[in-house]
Amino acid sequence: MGTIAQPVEGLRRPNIASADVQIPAVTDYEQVDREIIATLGFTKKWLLGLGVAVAAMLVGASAWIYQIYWGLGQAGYEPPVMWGVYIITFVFWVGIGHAGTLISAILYLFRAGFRTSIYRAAEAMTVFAVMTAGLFPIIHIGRPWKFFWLIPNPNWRLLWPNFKSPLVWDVFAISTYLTISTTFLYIGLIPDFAVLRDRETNPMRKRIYGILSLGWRNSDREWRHFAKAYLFLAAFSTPLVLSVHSVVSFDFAMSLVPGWHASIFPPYFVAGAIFSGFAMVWTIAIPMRKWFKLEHYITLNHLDATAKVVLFTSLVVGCAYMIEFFIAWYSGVRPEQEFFWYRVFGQWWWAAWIMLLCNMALPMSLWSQKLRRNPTWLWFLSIFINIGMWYERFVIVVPSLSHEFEPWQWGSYTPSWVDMSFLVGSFGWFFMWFLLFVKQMPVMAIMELKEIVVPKRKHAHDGGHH
Amino acid sequence: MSTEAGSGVKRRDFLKILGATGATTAVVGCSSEKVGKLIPYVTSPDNTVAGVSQFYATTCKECATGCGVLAEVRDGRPIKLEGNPEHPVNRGAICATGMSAMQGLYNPDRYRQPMLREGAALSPVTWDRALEVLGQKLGEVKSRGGAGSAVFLNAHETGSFPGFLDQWLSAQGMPAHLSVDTMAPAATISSNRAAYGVAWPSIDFKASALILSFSADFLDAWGHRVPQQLDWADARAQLEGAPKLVYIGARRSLTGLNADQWIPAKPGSEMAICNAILGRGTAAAAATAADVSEATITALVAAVKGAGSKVLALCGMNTPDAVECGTMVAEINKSNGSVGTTIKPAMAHAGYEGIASYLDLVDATERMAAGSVPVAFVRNVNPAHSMPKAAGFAEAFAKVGFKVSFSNMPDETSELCDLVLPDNHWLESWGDAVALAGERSFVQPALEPVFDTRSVGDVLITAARADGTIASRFAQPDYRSWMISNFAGGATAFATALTKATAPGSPVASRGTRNAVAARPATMSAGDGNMFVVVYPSATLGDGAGANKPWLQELPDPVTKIAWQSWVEIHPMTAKEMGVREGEHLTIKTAAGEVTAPAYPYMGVRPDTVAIALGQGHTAYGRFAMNVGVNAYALATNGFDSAGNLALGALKATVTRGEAHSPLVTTEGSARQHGRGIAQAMMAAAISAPEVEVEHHEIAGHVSQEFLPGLKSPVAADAQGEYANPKSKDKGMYNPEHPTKAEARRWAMTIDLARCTGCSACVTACYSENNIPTVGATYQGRALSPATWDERPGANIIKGREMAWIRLERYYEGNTNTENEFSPDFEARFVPMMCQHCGNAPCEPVCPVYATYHSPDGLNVQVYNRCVGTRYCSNNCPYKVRYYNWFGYGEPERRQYAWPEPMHWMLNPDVTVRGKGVMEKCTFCVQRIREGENRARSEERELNADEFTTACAQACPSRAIVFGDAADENWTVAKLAYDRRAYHVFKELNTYTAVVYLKKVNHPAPAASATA
Amino acid sequence: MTTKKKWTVIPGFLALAAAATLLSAYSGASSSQGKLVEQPVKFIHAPHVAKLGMNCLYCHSQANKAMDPGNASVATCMGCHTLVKTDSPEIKKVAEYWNKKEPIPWNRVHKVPDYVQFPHMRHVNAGVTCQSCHGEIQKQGEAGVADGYKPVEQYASLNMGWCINCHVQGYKPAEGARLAGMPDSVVKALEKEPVKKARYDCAVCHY
Amino acid sequence: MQGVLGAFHHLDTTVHAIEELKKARLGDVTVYSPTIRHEIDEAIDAPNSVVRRFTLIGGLLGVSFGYWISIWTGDYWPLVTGGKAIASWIPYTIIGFEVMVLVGCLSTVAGMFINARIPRLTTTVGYDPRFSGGHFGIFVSCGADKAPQVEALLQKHGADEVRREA
Repeated sequence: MGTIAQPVEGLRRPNIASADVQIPAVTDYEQVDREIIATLGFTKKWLLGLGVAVAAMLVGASAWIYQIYWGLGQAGYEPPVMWGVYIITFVFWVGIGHAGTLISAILYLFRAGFRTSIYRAAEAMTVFAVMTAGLFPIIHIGRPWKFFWLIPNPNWRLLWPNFKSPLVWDVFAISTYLTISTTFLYIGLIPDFAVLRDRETNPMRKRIYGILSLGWRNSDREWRHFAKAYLFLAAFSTPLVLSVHSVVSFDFAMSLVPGWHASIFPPYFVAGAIFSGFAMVWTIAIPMRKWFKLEHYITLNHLDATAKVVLFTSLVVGCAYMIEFFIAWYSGVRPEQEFFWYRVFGQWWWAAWIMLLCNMALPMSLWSQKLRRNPTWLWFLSIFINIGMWYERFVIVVPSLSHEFEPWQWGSYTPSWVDMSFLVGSFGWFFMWFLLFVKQMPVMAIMELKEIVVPKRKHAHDGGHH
Repeated sequence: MSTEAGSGVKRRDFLKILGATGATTAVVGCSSEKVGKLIPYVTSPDNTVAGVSQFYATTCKECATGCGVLAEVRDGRPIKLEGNPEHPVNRGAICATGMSAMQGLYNPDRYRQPMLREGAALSPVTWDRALEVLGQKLGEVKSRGGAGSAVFLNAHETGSFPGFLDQWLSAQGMPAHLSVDTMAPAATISSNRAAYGVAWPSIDFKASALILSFSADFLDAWGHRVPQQLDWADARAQLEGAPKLVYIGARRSLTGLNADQWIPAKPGSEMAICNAILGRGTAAAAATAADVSEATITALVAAVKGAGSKVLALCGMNTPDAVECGTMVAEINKSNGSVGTTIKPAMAHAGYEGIASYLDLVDATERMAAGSVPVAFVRNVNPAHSMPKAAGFAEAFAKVGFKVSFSNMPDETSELCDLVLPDNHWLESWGDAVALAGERSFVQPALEPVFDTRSVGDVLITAARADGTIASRFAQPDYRSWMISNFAGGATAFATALTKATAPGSPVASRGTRNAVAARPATMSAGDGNMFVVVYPSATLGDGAGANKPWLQELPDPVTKIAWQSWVEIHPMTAKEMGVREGEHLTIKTAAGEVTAPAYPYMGVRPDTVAIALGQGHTAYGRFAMNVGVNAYALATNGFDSAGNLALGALKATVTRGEAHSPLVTTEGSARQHGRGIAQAMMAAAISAPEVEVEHHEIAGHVSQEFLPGLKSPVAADAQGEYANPKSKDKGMYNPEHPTKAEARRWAMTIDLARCTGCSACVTACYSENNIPTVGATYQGRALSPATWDERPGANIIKGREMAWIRLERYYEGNTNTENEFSPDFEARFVPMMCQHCGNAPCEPVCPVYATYHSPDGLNVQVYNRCVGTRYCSNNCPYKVRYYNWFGYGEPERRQYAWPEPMHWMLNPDVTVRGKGVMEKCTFCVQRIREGENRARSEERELNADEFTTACAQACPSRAIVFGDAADENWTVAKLAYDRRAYHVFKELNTYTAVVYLKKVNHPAPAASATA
Repeated sequence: MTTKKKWTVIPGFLALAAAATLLSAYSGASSSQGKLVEQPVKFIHAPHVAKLGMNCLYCHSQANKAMDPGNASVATCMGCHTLVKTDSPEIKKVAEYWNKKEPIPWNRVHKVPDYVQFPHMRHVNAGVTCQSCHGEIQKQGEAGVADGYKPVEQYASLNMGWCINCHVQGYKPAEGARLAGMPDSVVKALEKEPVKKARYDCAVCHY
Repeated sequence: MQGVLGAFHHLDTTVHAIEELKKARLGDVTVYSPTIRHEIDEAIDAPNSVVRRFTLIGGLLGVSFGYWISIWTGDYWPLVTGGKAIASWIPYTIIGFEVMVLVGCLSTVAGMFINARIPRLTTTVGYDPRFSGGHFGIFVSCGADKAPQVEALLQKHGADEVRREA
């Protein structure tokens, strides 16, 4: 894995191109163990946060029971807007769920060193975001107790799902993605569980970590196969990440709806997903590095590198927005033209402009290195981007459906209190899992941090044969 | 029908346990584990087969027209009404009001037993007690000598009953009854009598070349709607030779929207226009009076002259001068020589014979107010609602000594009564009607009474027989025997006649004491105000009788597309001047009273006029009618014309802007087509032109193959993918060689927009056939918070959640600058839109569970029990014809249940009732296809061409909808699909629809001047 | 170490779970097949059908003309049983219903869900024997009404897959005849008959 | 399992010890390290991991299963939707791909588990908790006869601690 490069001395604010972002303040293996394990203790603030998250989750859970009893009419659906907040929030969370595997797999293949200290948190975020997202298709369907019909299962009706439907592709893509990202997260955690097992003094917790570590011994044989498996998992996950949001975009792109039926959707969605995923990484990692006193692990250099990814994906997304408008004009198709006019000047003009402001305009601040290295600004920007990306999905879903081919059936849409309960509940659900995670499992990959820490040598400049 | 009469088992209890075909309340999601009882008959009835429909011919009593209907009876209860094809009046067609009689029959709020006033409230009593009270009170009245002042208000009907009633009344020493029909076009009838000598001469649209309608809304609520519409559609189907219609009136009604030209004459100026036409006045004077251009009047005069004896002038006004004006309009016919050609007094319609005038009613009210009426009877008449408030009926009625109601619904009037003896619904009754002179139609019960009600005839006979002094005058024990005793040929002939529904002959005549009250001079003070107000009967609800039927409440008004609400039509220009936007409340204040309702900007009213429909604003009349809208009768003064008819028209009013805002309960999205070619039209002259004119519309796209119906078409080939290729190996039922031969058919539909008037009867037919829930009742809304429910009427429709599988889209053409100028020159196009059963259906491949797919016979199938409710299909449907069960409308235990007991009795057992969370849509009445196939198979034959049709096509009073097998050239639809006017909606999307529209045919404005 | 063997348990468990799923899916375990319901009257088909040779349509008179097969009215029973076996306790029960003019509240045995439209007449008229779906109903109650009485049993699973199997693969006339207890010669003759296939798209039964 | 365990605190000494042990052929050598170090990999010079074969086979199985299930189920009960072919291989590629990734990844993990001999129930023999912290470790599986030799070698290279395992 990563080579050891030395930062150029005397350069006060290095321009971090991408690759090797160092953690010079960390000097030995024991320090890594000590500082990461230190994050695991329960605190009152954490408990309070967990309480808030669980309460929010319960708001969503009770809304769900209510909705299942009465029917989806309690949500704000207003035909022809047959998809609403649930699908918007679904796509939002799937998008969030893209950063983790991107960082852990794609940046791994690209040998981007800045991934090391953020990838574990991002990966956990991915798993929980996909878990959140995965609920929404079930929440959104009319008969959620029949959800398993979308999964090919042998049954006495001899019935199978329709593999031509983008929703079945979704089921495959999301469930594969959830399985693989969970596996990937867990595989990476095995050596760290071994560390925790070996450092833990509480016998109960020691036993649990022992089981979770699967008897990992850090032997050469284990490392050899581990490294290979990790590489191949990364190699498989890379196209998977790109495919998942492409498949989600097919839900829209495969339909006839003006505003949806566009071949640009897969790359546009993938870029948007990475964009929003990185924003969510900031939302989580910036407070985390402060509260957990991990500023020397997630350094400003790390943030700078991630900011460049965000800047790039913002440009891609902005470009996609513009191309959509251009194609609508260029196609000469009147329903398309009318729709895109409606998108920015119609009933939901404000949503479109929130989207353009948050996703296109504000990230341009990242051209400034000063702002790239300002955690406070990045954190606020991440909130704006999260809002902007939610509205991007709103702009895609709602105005398009309300303004389709048949003018007689043009309509409106207002989310109800039930929709909003689910939105609140989804954040509660997500943060509940994340908060539980950060206090049970290392938020940074101990084993990989050790990889970039300079190992102890008895004789300096003598690393075996080198 | 009567197998277990007297068996001790109440019919409804019996039906509850009849498990044999109990699929009626089938809800998707029920498990097969619920095993019920299997209850056989005690004795099998002779001619019924459980689960197979029987049809009973009877006669619709919902209005005076007297259409023949067939009650489809399944396992002892009617489930649907259809037009009787053998009946000379309606020839198989039926209107929405007629079909909705089912909901009057099964209305959950009907009186379930007799009621007697005890203190302030009516409380249930037994029939014995009720009859005892009746006898006692009648005795009291007679002993005091008050019988001569009794008043009997009976809902107008023809046939034997009025005669019977008068016999009974005379036996009691009471004056003849008043036959009340507030919906009858009274002024027209009066002027017809004066001009032609009959109440309603027959109108021959086909023989006409130019029709002048002075607010004669023959397609809305004026006259005999169904036969008029049939004739009108047939006449218009002549295309190039079709009659042109000029509509003259301040508001463009549905009839006006079907007209080729609208002359928006100022209210009260019609006489001036007639004068100009008749040469008694100048065009300039008429133009000034009517506030239209002189050139238009000149052109109109010329057009009338040019049309000669092919002119048909109709007057449907209700202004104080309506009778005079109607007489002048008749003179136009006379002077053009068209009496006998286009208007035929010799073939009169008898439906309006014997109606009491408004003045009769006023006189009765005045006598009641004076306290001189000791006893009053009402039967299905509701003057407390359907009379101008200014007439003071309710207050006067309260002064009557004893008030008896025979009404079967608790309405505003019967709620004031002391004794309620609920009559059977006409579907539970014996009776007859006369629509065409010399032709009797019969009313026969289609089921045992749903509730503990009794036929009014039986009750009256029982009451009379209980009175020793007059018992001898009633030899027969019940009304049916009385009818038979008066029927030539007796019981055998009567039974034969029933199977035919009609028989020649006349019923017992009533005493003919109409217009008994001495004529009074016409009175009506128009009042003053800045605007005219047009108060018109709703095309769906009438003046209120329809309001208790959710189908009619849910059926959007054909013009404004508003349901479950009252609204004020105001010209967009006026609205802009007043700063009023759609839904903002307007208060109309006349000399008589005021109402407040949300504004509906409508370019079809004059800028100096507002219009409001009657029918809503009930304070009683059941859960579906109450708390909906306002009663526009509050605006009417107690004025009448020279023949003593209520004058509603040409009122002046002050219109002010209110503070509140109510969203309109409308199904309308955009009323403009945005160039998308949904409703296409062509000029009549272009039909015989060598090249069919192509209307330009702007969905770019490449149509890869032109439509050809049947198996020769790429529709079928595309729909059936690779399997249409006979060389492919066995691919099951999509293989033409498959033994079922399913693939040989292609069900298809044509809709002729030149015929369609937008009346919306198809919509209600579909509700009735397919168990479509109504969703607009006040109890059906959603929760606005965990504690409060949205109880606005039509709350679901405000959210666009109406369920109508077929909807009537009404698009406007022309006249886009309505906010700034008034122009009468705009066109309305009506398009019935339902599932197009696309060959390449965009909805199908997106469904993850195959809940929608293409059947080998060309249907786009929706499988409710497979649907999980992702709603993707609806998103991907360009026609937006898929409807979703947002609530458990079909689940009795849910608040939003659409068929409160006993309304679920009318559910069609052949169609699954959908549970919540399931998508549904037009099925092309697949249950009828299967029924036809099963019948043909049982009889070991192939389906005959045009053997059956869909519910919408069956009902259509314009005969615009034709359904059938496009792959078999013997079916009519196969021929029509080749028509030159045929087109597909959005064919650029390559959907290969199975619904083929035939373009509307437009005619140049008949009275258009070169300079206008 | 024995770990090598121990972890082979995991795939073993997975295989077991998969097998259980398949078994439950296809064994018909989820249906009500074989259901027996106590009836108000212990009716026995055997003497009526096997002994007297009564046609099924005598009691289920609509089976060849309607969706629903119909069931004998009490009057139909009493047509014979005013004379025949009047002293049997079960017949006395029937007579009691007849005297009260009440229908016999049979418990339903064969039932498809309400969203399934099952036309009996199409099947009967196509020559599908009753026994093909209802089993050897002619033998029901052979043991009499005393000990060993067996009421009508749900013969087939009535699962959708069961319906579909016949629609796709086709009905074998010989097999139906065999179940109906027809003579071997008839069964043999029918073996040459082609199988009868039917439509199997959803809208044949679901609408 | 018998053998000798040595704990090292320095990478370079560990590497030297491994190299010498390999030359000495005193028994099977197991090296523990808190993280992956290429220096150790090179010293051990083990053959390439066979996990990649699991990946390949799993991926191929997955992609075939994905195509097969979608084609077979479509053909098993052919219902035409939207005029599309029953076996539409283009959209089925998505299914094929996703199942390939799923099965490929899971079999990679399985391959790793099988080859790395996890999960194992005990870590006690020949292991020390320090090896997951800051220490490197070398375990030589040998009988009591060769143990002193091994001990000497490990101590020579500066092991922090050397102990015998029984």
